[in-house]
Amino acid sequence: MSFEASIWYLVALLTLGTGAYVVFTRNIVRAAFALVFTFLGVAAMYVFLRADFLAAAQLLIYGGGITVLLLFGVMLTHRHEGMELKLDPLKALPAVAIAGGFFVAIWSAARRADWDLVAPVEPVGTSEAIGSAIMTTHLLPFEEISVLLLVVLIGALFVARRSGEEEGS
Amino acid sequence: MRAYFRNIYEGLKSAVAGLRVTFGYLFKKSVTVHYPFEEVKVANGFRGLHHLKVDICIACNQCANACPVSCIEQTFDRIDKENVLVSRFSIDYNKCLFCWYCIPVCPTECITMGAEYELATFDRKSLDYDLVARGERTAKRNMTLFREEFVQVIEKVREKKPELAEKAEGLMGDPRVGLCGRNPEKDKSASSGFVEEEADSQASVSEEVAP
Amino acid sequence: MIGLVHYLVFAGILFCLGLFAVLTRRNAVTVLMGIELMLNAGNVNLVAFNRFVGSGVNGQIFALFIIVLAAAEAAVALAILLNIYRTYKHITVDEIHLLRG
Amino acid sequence: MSELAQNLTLPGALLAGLSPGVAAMLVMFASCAAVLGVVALNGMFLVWWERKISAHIQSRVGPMTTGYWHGWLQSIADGVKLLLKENIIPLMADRWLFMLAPLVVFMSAFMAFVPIPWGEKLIVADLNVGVLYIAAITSLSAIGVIMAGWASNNKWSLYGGMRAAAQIVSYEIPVGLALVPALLASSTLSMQGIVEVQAGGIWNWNIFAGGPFTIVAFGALFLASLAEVNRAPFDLPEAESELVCGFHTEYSGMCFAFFFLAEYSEMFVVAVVASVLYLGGWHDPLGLGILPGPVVLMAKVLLLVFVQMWFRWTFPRLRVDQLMYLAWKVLTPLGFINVFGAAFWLILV
Repeated sequence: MSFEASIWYLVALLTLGTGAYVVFTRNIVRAAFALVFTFLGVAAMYVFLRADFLAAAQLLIYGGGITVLLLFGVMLTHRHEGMELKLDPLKALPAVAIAGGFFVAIWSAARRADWDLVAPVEPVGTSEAIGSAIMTTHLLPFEEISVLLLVVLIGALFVARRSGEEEGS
Repeated sequence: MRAYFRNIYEGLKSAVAGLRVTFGYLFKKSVTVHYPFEEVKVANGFRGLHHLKVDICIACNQCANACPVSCIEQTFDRIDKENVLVSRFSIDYNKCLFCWYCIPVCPTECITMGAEYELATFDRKSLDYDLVARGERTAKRNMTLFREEFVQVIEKVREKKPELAEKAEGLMGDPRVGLCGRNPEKDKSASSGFVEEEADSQASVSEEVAP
Repeated sequence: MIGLVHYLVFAGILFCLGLFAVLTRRNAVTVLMGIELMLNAGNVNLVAFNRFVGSGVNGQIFALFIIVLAAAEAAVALAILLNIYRTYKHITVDEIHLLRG
Repeated sequence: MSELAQNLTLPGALLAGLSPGVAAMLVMFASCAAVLGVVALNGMFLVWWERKISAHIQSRVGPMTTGYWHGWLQSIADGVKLLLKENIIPLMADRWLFMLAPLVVFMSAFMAFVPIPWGEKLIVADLNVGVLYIAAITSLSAIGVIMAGWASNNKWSLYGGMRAAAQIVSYEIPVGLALVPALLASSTLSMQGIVEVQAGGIWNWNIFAGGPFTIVAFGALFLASLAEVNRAPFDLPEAESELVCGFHTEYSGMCFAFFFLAEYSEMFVVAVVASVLYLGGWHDPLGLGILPGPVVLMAKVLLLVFVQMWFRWTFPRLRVDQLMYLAWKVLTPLGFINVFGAAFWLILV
């Protein structure tokens, strides 16, 4: 096994392990913290896939942004009851069946399919290519996403504010 | 809108003013001294530890009466009609608040306040000073406790500032100073050397700590 | 050598973990976490296909858009959750079935 | 990952006889050790320096005894003390998260040192997205801070952690906007590339590339990054007068030392980012190239760090609402103006 492959397996194991911890732990705050490491592992996957810009974006948005948001969500919505999570055994069995079946389907498909593989090229950095693609071929979705973000910003602020503040200052 | 820009302008202006002030202080001479190595000059009229001129004390007990916290105790033997021998004049510095009330009431002006201010000890009992016999015991004991540290400190300073080290070494023998005793008049033997007296003073320590 | 199938299996496991969380968890924030896991798995797939099958950076741009959308989705979802919490004092998804504010 | 430590100079003879995998691993460990050494030395030096500066601003002398000259070994003595101290974990704390939090904070500070260009060939890894990487990695410290605040099971710590998270997340926007003018001027995200663009004297530095806009952007970057690393006057997460010590109230011994080291490393990193993006990195002001790169970079960085410390010992702490006002109503609009202004300036002038 080459050096990179062994590192890959290590990262994959860590990512999936923390991901499983997110899913199976009973402590919701720990789940949120474990999610950070899952996101970091996925960012490392992007590094392995030579998508460096995407890895940095993943770190910035998921690691620094979304998890902080989730933690705020956890801490703002768990004042009265505890941080314990309950797992419903009645629901767990069908869920295991569904998720397991889905995984087997994905796995067999991934094994059997005849992928039209091309030899991976080593890019010298994807940020320039991504930048020019966003500004040319993908300009419309880019603009739409920026409008969407603005709408989301205002909408989230509107939804999340306390109802008492409508009349007040 | 105007207030907004005015606010920013004021903020920047005051920030620059503040930065200028602190930058000026950066190069001014420091006002603190390097305490264990440099002596702090006390102000005129500083209320430090008391001094007692035993030979003129008449044991009238007025200072003890004036004391708001009752920290003064006197014991004396009457020799004849005119003379008393003050055998013990104790001030408990656990209680004393350095209010100076004992000084003006003294009819013979035998009690005054000096410039010594280093009171820290390891044992609260040693703060109960006997002004008559003060000095010898405390001096020797504290010296044994602190001597090693003191010597180390001096050795460290010697490399850099020999004159300071020499001064400190001179002071080390002086019972008035620093970590040692407080009586300038008494006990010249304490300044002669420490090694010979170590065993002796060790004994006095254990004796004193035992209730 | 790590190939495409490795990434696909990795993403599949991650996706199924997320799916399991969405199906079993009753706490809304945890459901959100499961959704984030699934979106990440999808992103890994897109980028892996971009490297091993396609060319250019189209897959990465899709993944980038998904990341941005996930951020937007998380913000809105948490705002809604906060509002729900103020109304119901809990965020158990099974018991929120009344459409009144 | 594979390009990590490509440019790190290691004896070639050491690597010649080894297989590529082992060699890559060795190089990786060596560069990690080098970065760790830089982080530790830098932290110790900055702690001593801050103590001396604060002392002189307040007309004191600061540490004087340890070491022979102005107590310069004081940090080592403190470090040894912290290493030997007992590491106390509160009874009701979440043990695992409590132990993990300082590591997360320290790792985020430590990993930010990787793409710092010290000289022409002296860089651990010249990442293509260096600036973005540093911005992303430093924002991860928010996670560690919340983790510390929550795991301590102490209300002051939790307040500190939440404040830190809110502060770091809001100040990421002004910081990002203040980075953009320099990136526009140098049209690359790689730290080394940005430095190379600014070769040849002070007039080629990015701070003058966009006229007034880049100068203002530099100031905004400095202020906003001060807030992002929780330094005074924006040190609300550890406000001593309100929150005891904020998120690291319950920490002692080596765990506390990690927070301490991380704070000083982050100060250093933001100063490096400012000097690489706007002040020409390892190029000297006259463009002579006589001085070695690390010396020039260190001079610039230490100047900026000095200004940070000077700020800390000059200004009182802001209130939370003032902090948010500054971020959202002053620095963010200013950032947009700077981005557009610098873009037009670069096209037209």
